[in-house]
Amino acid sequence: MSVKYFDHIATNPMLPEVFDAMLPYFKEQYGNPMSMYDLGMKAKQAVETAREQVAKLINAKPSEIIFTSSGAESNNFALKGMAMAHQGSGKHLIISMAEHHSVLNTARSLEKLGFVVTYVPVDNHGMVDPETVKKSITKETTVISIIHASSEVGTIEPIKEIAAIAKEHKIVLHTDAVASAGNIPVDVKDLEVDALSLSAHQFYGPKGAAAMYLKTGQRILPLIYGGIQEGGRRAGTENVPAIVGMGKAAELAAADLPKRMAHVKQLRQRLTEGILKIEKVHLTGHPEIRLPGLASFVVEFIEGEGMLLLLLSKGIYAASGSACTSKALKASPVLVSMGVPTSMSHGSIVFSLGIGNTTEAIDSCIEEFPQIVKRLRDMSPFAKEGWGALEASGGHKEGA
Amino acid sequence: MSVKYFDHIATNPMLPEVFDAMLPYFKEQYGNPMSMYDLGMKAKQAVETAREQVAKLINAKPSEIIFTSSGAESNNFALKGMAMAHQGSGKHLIISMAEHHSVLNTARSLEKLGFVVTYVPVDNHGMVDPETVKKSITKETTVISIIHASSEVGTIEPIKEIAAIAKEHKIVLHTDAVASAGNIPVDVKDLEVDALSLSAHQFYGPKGAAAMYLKTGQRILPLIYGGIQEGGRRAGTENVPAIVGMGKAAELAAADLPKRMAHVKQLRQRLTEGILKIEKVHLTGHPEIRLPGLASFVVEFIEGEGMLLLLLSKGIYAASGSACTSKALKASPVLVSMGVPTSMSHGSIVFSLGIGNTTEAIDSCIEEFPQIVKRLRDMSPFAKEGWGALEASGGHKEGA
Amino acid sequence: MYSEKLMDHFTNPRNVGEIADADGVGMEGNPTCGDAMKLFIKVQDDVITDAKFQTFGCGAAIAVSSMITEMAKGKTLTEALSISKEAVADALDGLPPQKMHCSNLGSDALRKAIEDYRSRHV
Amino acid sequence: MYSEKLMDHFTNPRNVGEIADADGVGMEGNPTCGDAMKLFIKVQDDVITDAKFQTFGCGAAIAVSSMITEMAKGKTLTEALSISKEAVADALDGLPPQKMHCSNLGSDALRKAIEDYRSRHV
Ligand SMILES: Cc1ncc(COP(=O)(O)O)c(C=O)c1O
Ligand SMILES: Cc1ncc(COP(=O)(O)O)c(C=O)c1O
Repeated sequence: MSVKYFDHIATNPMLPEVFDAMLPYFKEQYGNPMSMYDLGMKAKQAVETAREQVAKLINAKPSEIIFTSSGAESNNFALKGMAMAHQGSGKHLIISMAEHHSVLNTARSLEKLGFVVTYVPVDNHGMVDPETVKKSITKETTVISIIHASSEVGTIEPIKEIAAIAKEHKIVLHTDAVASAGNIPVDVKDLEVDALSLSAHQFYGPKGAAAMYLKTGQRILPLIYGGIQEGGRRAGTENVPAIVGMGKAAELAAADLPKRMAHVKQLRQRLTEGILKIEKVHLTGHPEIRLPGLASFVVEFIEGEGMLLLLLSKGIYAASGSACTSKALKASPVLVSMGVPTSMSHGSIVFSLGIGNTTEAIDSCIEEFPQIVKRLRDMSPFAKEGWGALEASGGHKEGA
Repeated sequence: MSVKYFDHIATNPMLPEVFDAMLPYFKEQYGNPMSMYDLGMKAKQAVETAREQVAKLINAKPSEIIFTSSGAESNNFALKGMAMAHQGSGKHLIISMAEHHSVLNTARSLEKLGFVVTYVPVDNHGMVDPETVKKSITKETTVISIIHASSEVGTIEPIKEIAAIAKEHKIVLHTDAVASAGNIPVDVKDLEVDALSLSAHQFYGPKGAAAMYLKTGQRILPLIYGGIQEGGRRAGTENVPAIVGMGKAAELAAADLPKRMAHVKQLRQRLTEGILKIEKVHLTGHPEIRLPGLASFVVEFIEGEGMLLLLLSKGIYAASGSACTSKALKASPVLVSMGVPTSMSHGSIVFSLGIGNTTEAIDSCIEEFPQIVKRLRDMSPFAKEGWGALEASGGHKEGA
Repeated sequence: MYSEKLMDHFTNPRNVGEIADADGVGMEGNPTCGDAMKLFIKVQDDVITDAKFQTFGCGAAIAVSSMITEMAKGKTLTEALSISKEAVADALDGLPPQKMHCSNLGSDALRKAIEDYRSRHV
Repeated sequence: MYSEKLMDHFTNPRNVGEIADADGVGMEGNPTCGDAMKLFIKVQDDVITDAKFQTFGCGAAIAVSSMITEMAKGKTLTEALSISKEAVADALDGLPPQKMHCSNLGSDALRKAIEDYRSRHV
């Protein structure tokens, strides 16, 4: 059974070129970039080359790139580091209901430190309304953090419009571009953001390497204090091979972006069409303004994990935002904010496509999926009579 | 010219077995450990195996190991996370003057958040006196963090004694064992610490993987918020290959520890004897209670960087705690606390030996080093007349 | 994550469906929580002669449903009432910690079906 | 980190030593800061005919010392006074940013040596 990996949003297989680029830094070039001798300098140069490659991917200056260990770290660093740096001017932050846990939970942790956070809702396409952001601004607002593209529903947020508002109010803007950078064009000059997170394993680079773009002149407090690595902004011995791999992956992504996008977009459209033929299945997220490779749905009357398990039995790897599969056992905040009823949100299914996927793989998914849905619906108490079938727990219908 | 790498405290070359263990997780096993399917589960299992291996190295339970990205991150996480978790009971912390930057600067950042920090001095062997720690305790003290072994002067601190004091006062104790774990026996049960940091690249493991031991039941706030990785205590997609490599390195270290220690100790003693034959060269740190592979000195009348550069020209890699080489351009706090005059501290030179070093390499260092010292002293204005030669800047001696 | 036995009960669930003329029906959970189970029983001489289920929920919830109906069949009502959630989990060779609540679903739905039967046959 | 030229001046420093009968001696820096330089000059008809140095300091400090003595030789005192720290750094094909202060050391020591000469020859 051939593997159909449609979970690129969880992580990506690394490209062979990326691994090859990393290889020397595991073995001969093991130096610490902080050491002044040749071994250290070669490691340092490799890190600096990677910095240039990553900068180029997002149209930043190399000095504006700070390497971290994960997208989650970049998000924590950006939101907390800027909130703390600006706390003299105010303690109000704005984020959206479409944020990744690593932004959402950082915001919550800041609430415990006395910050006030406004969580702006999204519309039924998962889109943040810049006007709502604008209305949420108070004299105390210092930082806005809005996701660039949702990893759950694919919607690309109007960052540029939000940036204009932020600028007007002299508020710094961070965007979590972990799901987008390397997969669609991300240009920090065009977006006019002050900070941006990206993660290598989302664009065929290694795990353990990520970055934060911080615009020249922007103030931030470190998340990890210590030595003077990354210009004193992020301590810890650099993970040289992973950073080198991230650089290479960025270079390859920059070169191949249009081709990659066209490939996954055409597959996604094919898959979406196929899947929407099933009754009571709804696309989630914006129909057009979305990540090209991400097809996300809710399937009524059944639950996501069951779908995933049966898909797996056919060699198909997907994801779900359902509470059961989230391991945190909580309904996805973005689906809730979009107005998807909680009951329906449990039927979330997300296929995230990658450059290695083929039309055949998509077609086999289109063939298998309706049968899987049928099988689970045949077991569901709701499929025949709808969601009303079992209204109040404990009650039962007459005539049984 | 053969390379004589005596800077194992900066970083270690990875063992081939470690790299081999990592290899599959770069390629076929690219899954995200959070994913429920086989690919994810294999990654998860690999992470859990590594957790057991690391736990075993320090006699902890696997559930007490939290993976991080660097020793610096572990130190920040431990000190800040525990200080914040306990701030309801008090805001006084105790650290020593022998701490690594990643503890020292985290403590300083906590001062800005309203914490009060006592920096206990060390004696002229770089040793913390448990009595001084005891005397520094106030009703407000919640966390003590003392380095296990200094990476600059090699001294192994009396953590067990300090732990007894901490326990008596119901204060949590963290120790930075980055320089020691994997190189000498580190047993958390024996040390009776509540938290401990260790880093893979210090024991022939990969960069980008480190860990924090946190005793069952100990409270901590995350440094990186987000998903539920590491039991919700450290978010971010796991760097699976690096974690696997850390596990393997821990396993190998645990098995080989006595052999490795004997090897480097004998080399260190040979080197120390050779080097102390030079006039006006002093051993720094404790003569006996020290890291077996670390030989550290101050050489009077000359500066560390010059020594490093000339050593390099002979293929010898070493380090210095001199201000000039620190890149932060500050005198080493531990040398200052030990009572080494600042002028002399600039002559710091540190040789940290590893399992790949040979007697021949040591002998060639013993042969070259005196000539290097002589060459630099011949240039120094102090060598002939001593430190007094140029007392006040701008003044000059009569009779010139 | 799941045992082979559990996967077997998920992939080939026993006793799926409705019993049109059930003697007792129990419902537990609700779609908002992500788990809902409807359990039907036929009872003769105080013994459960048939049991069927309809379940909305994760793999564990479906496997638990399958297992509890299997366990209930042939048991007296009193015996059936004493089937603990641990027993169901054990019968599936264990449940992951975060799925333990699913085993409640089964025993609670069964209890409600029995209560429903009894309330109709007092 | 260092240019080849700088490394050459560090490894083969020119004009190391004392001038026993120097006409001017300038000292700059101090051992506590990690850099200290002693610069000796011989002067004839307002021209520096010889220059030597003794330096305690990093590679950059030693190379700067070597370079400034080379640059000073043959210059009139006025010309020598106008040797800027940038000129010294440039002559070494640049200095890393964190080492730029080392170039001060050279020009300051030279200035002091010239002042010393002048104070003795007023
Ligand atoms: C004692 C000590 N603590 C902390 C660290 C920082 O660890 P890492 O290099 O993994 O960031 C080091 C680094 O060598 C160290 O020696
Ligand atoms: C939108 C978004 N933000 C942040 C993250 C976290 O990044 P990482 O997995 O590198 O920790 C992810 C992970 O997939 C993501 O999709």
